[in-house]
Amino acid sequence: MNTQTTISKPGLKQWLTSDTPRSRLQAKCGRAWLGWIKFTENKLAMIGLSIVIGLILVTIFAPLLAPYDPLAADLANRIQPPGADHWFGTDQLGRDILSRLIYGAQYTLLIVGLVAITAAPLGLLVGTAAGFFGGWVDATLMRITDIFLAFPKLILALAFVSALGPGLENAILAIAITAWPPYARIARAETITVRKSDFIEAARLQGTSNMGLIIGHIMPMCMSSLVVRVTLDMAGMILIAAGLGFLGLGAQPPMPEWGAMVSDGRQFLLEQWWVATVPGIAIFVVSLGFNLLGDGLRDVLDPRGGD
Amino acid sequence: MSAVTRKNRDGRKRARLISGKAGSLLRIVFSLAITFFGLLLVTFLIGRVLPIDPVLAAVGDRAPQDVYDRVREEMGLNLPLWQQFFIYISNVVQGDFGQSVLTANPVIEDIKRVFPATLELATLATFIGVVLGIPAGVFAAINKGKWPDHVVRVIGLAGYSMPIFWLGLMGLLVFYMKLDWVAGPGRLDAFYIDFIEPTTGLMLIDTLIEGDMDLFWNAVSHIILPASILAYFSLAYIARMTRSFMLEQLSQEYILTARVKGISEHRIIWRHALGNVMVPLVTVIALSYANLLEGSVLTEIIFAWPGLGLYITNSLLNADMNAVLGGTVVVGAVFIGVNMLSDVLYRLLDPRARR
Amino acid sequence: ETPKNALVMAFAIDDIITLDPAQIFEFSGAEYAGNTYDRLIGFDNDDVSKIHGVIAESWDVSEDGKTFTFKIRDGIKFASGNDLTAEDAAFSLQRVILLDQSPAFILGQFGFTPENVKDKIRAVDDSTLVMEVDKPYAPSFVLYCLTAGVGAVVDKEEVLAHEVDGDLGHEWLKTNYAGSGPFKLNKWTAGESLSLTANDDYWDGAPEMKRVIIRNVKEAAAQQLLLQKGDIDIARNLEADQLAAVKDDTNIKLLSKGKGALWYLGLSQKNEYLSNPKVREALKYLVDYKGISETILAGRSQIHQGFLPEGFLGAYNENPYSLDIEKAKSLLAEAGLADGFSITMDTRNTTSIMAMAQSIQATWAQAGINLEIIPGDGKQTLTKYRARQHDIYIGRWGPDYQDPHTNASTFAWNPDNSDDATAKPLAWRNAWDAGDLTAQTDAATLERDDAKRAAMYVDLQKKVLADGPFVIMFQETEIASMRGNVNNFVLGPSFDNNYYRFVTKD
Amino acid sequence: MSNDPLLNVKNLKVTFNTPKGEVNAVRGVSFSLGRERLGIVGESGSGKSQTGRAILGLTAANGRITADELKFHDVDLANLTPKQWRKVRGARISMIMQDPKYSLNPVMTIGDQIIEAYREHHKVNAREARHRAIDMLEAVKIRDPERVFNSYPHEVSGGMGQRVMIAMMLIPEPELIIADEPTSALDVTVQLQVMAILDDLVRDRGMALIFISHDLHLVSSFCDRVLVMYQGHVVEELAASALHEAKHPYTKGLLNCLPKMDGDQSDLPILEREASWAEG
Amino acid sequence: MIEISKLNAWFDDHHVLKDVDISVPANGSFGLVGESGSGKSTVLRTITGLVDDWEGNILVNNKELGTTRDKAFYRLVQMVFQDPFGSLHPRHTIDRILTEPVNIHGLGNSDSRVVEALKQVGLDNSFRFRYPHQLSGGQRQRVAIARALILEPKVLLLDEPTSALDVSIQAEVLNLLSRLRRDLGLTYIMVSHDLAVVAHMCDDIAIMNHGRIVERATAGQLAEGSLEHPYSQQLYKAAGGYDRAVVDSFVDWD
Ligand SMILES: Nc1ncnc2c1ncn2[C@@H]1O[C@H](COP(=O)(O)OP(=O)(O)OP(=O)(O)O)[C@@H](O)[C@H]1O
Ligand SMILES: Nc1ncnc2c1ncn2[C@@H]1O[C@H](COP(=O)(O)OP(=O)(O)OP(=O)(O)O)[C@@H](O)[C@H]1O
Ligand SMILES: [Mg+2]
Ligand SMILES: [Mg+2]
Repeated sequence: MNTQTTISKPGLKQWLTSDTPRSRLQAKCGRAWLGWIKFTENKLAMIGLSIVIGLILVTIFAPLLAPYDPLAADLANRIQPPGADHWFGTDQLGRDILSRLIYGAQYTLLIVGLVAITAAPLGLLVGTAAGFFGGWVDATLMRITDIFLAFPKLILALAFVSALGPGLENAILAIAITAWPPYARIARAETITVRKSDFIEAARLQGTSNMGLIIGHIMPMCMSSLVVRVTLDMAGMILIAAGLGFLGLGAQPPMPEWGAMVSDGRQFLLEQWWVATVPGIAIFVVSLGFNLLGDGLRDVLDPRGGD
Repeated sequence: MSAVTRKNRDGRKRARLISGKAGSLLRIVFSLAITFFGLLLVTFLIGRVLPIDPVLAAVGDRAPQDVYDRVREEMGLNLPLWQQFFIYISNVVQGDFGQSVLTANPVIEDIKRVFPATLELATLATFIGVVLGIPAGVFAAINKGKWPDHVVRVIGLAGYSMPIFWLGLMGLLVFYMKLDWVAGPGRLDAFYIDFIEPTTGLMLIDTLIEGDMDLFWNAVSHIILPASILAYFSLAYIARMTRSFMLEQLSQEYILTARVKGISEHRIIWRHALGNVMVPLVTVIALSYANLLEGSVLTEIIFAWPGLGLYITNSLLNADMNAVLGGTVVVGAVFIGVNMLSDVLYRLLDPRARR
Repeated sequence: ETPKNALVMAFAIDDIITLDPAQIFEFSGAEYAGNTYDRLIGFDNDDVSKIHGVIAESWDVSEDGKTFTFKIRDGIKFASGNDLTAEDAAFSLQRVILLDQSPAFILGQFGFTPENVKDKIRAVDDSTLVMEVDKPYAPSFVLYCLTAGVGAVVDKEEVLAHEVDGDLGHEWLKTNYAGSGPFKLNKWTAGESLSLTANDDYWDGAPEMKRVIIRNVKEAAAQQLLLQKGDIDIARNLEADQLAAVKDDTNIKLLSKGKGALWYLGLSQKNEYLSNPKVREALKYLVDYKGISETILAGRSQIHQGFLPEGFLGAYNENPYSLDIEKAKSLLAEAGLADGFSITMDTRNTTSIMAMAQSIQATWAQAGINLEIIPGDGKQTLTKYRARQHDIYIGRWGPDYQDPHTNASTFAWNPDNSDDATAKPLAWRNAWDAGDLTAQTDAATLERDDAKRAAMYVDLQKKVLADGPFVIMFQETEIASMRGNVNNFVLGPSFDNNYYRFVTKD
Repeated sequence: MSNDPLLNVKNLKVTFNTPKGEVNAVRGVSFSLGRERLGIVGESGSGKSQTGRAILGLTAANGRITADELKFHDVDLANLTPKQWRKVRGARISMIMQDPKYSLNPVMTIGDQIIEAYREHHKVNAREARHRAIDMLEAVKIRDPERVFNSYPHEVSGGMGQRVMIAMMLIPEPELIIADEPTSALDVTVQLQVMAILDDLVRDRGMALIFISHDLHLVSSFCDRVLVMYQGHVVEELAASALHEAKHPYTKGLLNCLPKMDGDQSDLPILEREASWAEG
Repeated sequence: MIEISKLNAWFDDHHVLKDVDISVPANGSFGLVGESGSGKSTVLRTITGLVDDWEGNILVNNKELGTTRDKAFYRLVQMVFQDPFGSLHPRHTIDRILTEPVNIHGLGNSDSRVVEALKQVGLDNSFRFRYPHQLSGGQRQRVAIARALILEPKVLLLDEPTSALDVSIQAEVLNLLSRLRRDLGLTYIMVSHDLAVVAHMCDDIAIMNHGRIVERATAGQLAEGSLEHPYSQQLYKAAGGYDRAVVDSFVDWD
């Protein structure tokens, strides 16, 4: 029915929405297109996407957008309240908070991006392997997961940062190391529910190898719950990074990392609230964005949902 | 041509025999032992790779070299690694976690002191989180896509994304300083500190044992703010999970059956659906409780709350490895204990899991 | 509101690791010992050159300067009820040497060893204590060392009653009390609180505060709230911005006192750039002393560039360096580094140090020096510093006792600059071969004429200032913020001399 | 069989709003029902279940019901408040679901679930209710009712579960039972046994029954009257005994395409659908 | 083509198959009927190697099967599952589902093979890039059959291939299966609980109860209803529709 209305407009759109794609490429594009259409119907997800795209754009165009040098200290002008010169005020060294916020976007992006591409796949791999093979593989992997899970998280992160030396990259690595066990558990639970299902056995009967089953058949089933969980955790990751910053082991000064900005500003919170609050709100907005995006993505990733 | 014969059938039988009741207990004990051993090993290794000199905590920066060398030897740091580990493990097995350099106390004593503080806070926080989070999640689920859903979600998320030190200080500023609703940092007003002999270490209970209601209310007014702030985090998570479990349950067939019976919507949601939601939810709650029991360093710093998180962190930053190891073992034990508890509850709540 | 007869304080006391005066070497620990144990002698907080007797009524120094005889005051009782005698004093000093804990060297440097200490320090009778040092040191040197925490007198009988395996009661005293001071220990809960009760029989007058409760509050903002709310009487760790906030509060007053601690940059001579004298000089022109002192440290420091803090014998109080970027640039150009260079600085992650470091970072950038700050927790940066693995270390150095030798022996003294040296003063940590200064420092300890001795130290300071690997920036000022009704809280030049005993409340 | 109609349905339509547009699940179904056993057959997706659910007001939230008339006795089912619905559901009209595995609450005992159905509509004390429930379990030929009463759904077999379901739905003594494929999840022989129980109870208590199934053969051997549905329309209505006289090509096609026991391996006749059927 | 003798299988302690003997000639079609849980599926799953704990002899194409199955085996024997909703991966398109076996076995030409396979089961190209949930039950089952056929096997194991389907669609699928057997010379073992379906499709039939084959019959015998075992007779009667009197004569076989 929907397609009928679009047929009148020939060209790319028709090619994309064709009921009988002639090639895999066309089908893929068409599917992406439909996914996109479905995604755009989800207003909240679109808001989330705009926030995330906004973050990316700010990262790219930081030098153009920032009114001041984010590192230029000016002790005479420290802790100015928000005003015409400094929209969000200045910090304890007289640096423009807006500019620091803009330059800091890249670190936020880096933190969530890196953790997402390290912890999630690691957890996914461990969890699916454990769930799939069962037996001693499961026992071993789950014991290791338990050890990491039962370990005080901040201690683990602290220890890693201390061992590797402070700095944002190491903080990120440390966060990833503490973040993967829950993902492994989710993936394992999901794997156990599907591993005996007919479609997995059917695939096995096609001669698919174990690796093939895990990667091609089991992992996609874990994706949606994982995506949701990861996006839900993103705020937490920024905050753990901030917590490490609070303990002095996160971003290196004068890096305008948002979490570090909040933790630096806490000293002035009672009198000069904006120093900590402005970056705090930025973290909130971005994690809101990732969350909404994650919920939207789940709907698209799961082709069963919605129709 | 040889037929497939059932291999090692007796072997399997025997394996199955061990998997009886005693066997499963044995397996649990074994896997616990492995987990603890792993925890100890990892902690121990952390202690070794940490670029912090453990002797410094004991002698300070300005000690002369000979004192430094003597203390280093006393601490056993000149022995080979495996030997240090072995000594440590054999002490732990005998229940001796050694002495903390920082507090001059046996680690066990320290933990007896700091863990109840964390336990009290975490338990209250989880309680608040559960009492508010579940209804919020249910409320969001039955109003899916409408504004109550969004409100719950955004408020929850805000709880999730504001750094705890921000929330903590703001909470103090507003509720302690401006409104005077709650008491300030610490577990009791400072001049009450000596009035109470720790029996359980849980201030709320000790004050009751003492029978002093003033002290009790003082303790309540001290704990309520940090507990609420910690609760905000678990609340956000619990509400969210409740919402999604609830949505899943509400689309199940048995809900339809209940409707057919003419049961009130109220009962359908709170008895039928929630009864099923609780099954996966106990695991979620247990996990968030276990996480709180690790102690939240940042909350503890801001509220001058002498808890486990601060203790372990501080010990780690001073490379006071006995304390860190002891703390880790406790956290690990708590974690495993809470998990087992959640398993028990799970079985209790889900008849399918019994047997 | 706090009770009239109790003093409630918020103070970061989690550095206390022991309560045994023979071991205490931390700031808050020193403050505890200062209020609970008496020493043989003490000095006037406002003029440290005035040394007076405490437990010792009077003392004599022999002609050859090697024998000190103390006359012990009568009628002093320990908290246990035991009488304090010369034997207790002798035991206390011997114990320091025998236990050989961190601060033991303060006495040990006078030639006492575990083998000879029982002969060299002895009670002749109940009221006479004799101490023999190995060289004719400047008497002020010896006496100042006795005013330090190691000079605290412990109750021999009580301590030995708790002796285990010949530890002279050390294990017990770590968490217990055996003194005669104006306050006695009620309870110490590590990382949580320290509570003291008044010694109503104190020989020099009972304190008015019957209880002193110190709660460990690490977060400065929390201290501020507690103070403004009146839940505590004194907040000890407010930082610049909190101080600015409470200044306007009419219920709160501030008390400040110059302390002995110095803020400095240690420049490792193992670094090719920093070993160049021109670079060292340039860096001394590249600190915004005034800006940092007025904003970041606002009120909690004064600019001070000599290695002896103001108030010490022989302190050199001129501050020749100030921020001068052009001058620094030309010096760098002379050093062949007109384009600058890159270097790292290990920095403790406390708010003030971090802010200082960032200010320095910004200033250096103007001269083309790219400074990378490596933040770390205290012990971590310190470990690296002590292992000589840093380029630059931004640190704080507090004197161990009130004699100039304490700082001279670390800033200007380095007998062996090799990696496996046994003595590791700050000069060694920065791999600086102090050359002649080592001998001059040693000589100064033997100069018995105070005026001449002072001149020697001024000379040493000038030399270190000109050529040393230290950019000494500030001398710390301690500020206690207290409720308006609290009077007579005493801050001294060191933490040993912060006294609670005179406090009264309106 | 009395002839005053219990239920009158005229031009019932059920429309779903989906992201892909409207789905007309039921497009104008009319029938009236006395105290009889009415079968509704049709292929999957023909709107059988939705018809049954519409009568009980259980259409999913995205669905809309319209009808010229939807009356149960004189109760207008099209306009009931939630409160009024509760008086009708269970007490007067009830429904037996297809799969006992999913239709019983897994965390409540069977007894509780039955009692709950009873006590919602009868003010009796717990002991009395328990008594009634055990009687009812006996009535559905459960051999050990006490044990089953205290069991959880996963502890009983499929056939047993379906009997429990029947007991639960009949205990408040409704006048009309809608059974939506009540046996298709069961084994052939068990299937017949369960149907026999249902048959007895409905007969004894004088209830009306709507039996939904896709198995024409089974329905005709069990019911009095059969409605044949195709794409939301009733294409034919016939007396069960007159099945072999069916006129509509759809009905005939359905009958023909069943394999026979005669061992004939030749191709089965295939239902050739015609667009005109869907017009009603 | 398939010779099974003395097949026993266990799930833990549960003895699920007891001395099952089956023999199917090439291009033959063998039917297995029985109540739920009698072990029908287990026979098929043991052949395809999805059951670990078994003993006995299984010969396929005159080759004795051991405990593991190699790739070549899967080119020879394929299986169609009962539930068309569960046997297709919900996140894979039909194209991917069909392409995968082609790639695994390196047959090449996946594009044309997929189109060909779809055509064989009567699906046009418009289905190729859909997801399983976008197909009806019958269409899904056709896809499942196409997947089995794409490796050009000689033996097809059919586990209740139509029990989840409408009668009208069942007819289509059954016709399709008959046609494929004729055209491609396939050998079938077909499991069902519906006697009529088996009677229609198979030459030889075995009736299972509690892991044992209780009776064997030819299609002809079945048509006449000349079955001996009381359980078989009960099954036969049940196939005749609802009859109150007949139901009363049933006994439970628990
Ligand atoms: N919530 C819903 N949203 C959209 N469409 C729906 C919804 N529920 C049912 N439908 C559609 O309504 C139509 C009729 O469904 P119904 O369940 O009545 O079929 P049925 O005859 O019972 O089929 P079956 O034999 O498979 O149970 C189907 O096409 C179905 O897809
Ligand atoms: N994975 C398994 N683990 C344990 N028991 C199993 C497993 N699969 C099957 N069984 C048991 O083996 C027996 C035979 O099962 P099987 O699936 O072969 O029966 P079936 O005849 O195919 O039944 P249906 O008609 O219900 O498909 C049953 O009692 C069943 O409970
Ligand atoms: Mg239906
Ligand atoms: Mg089966």
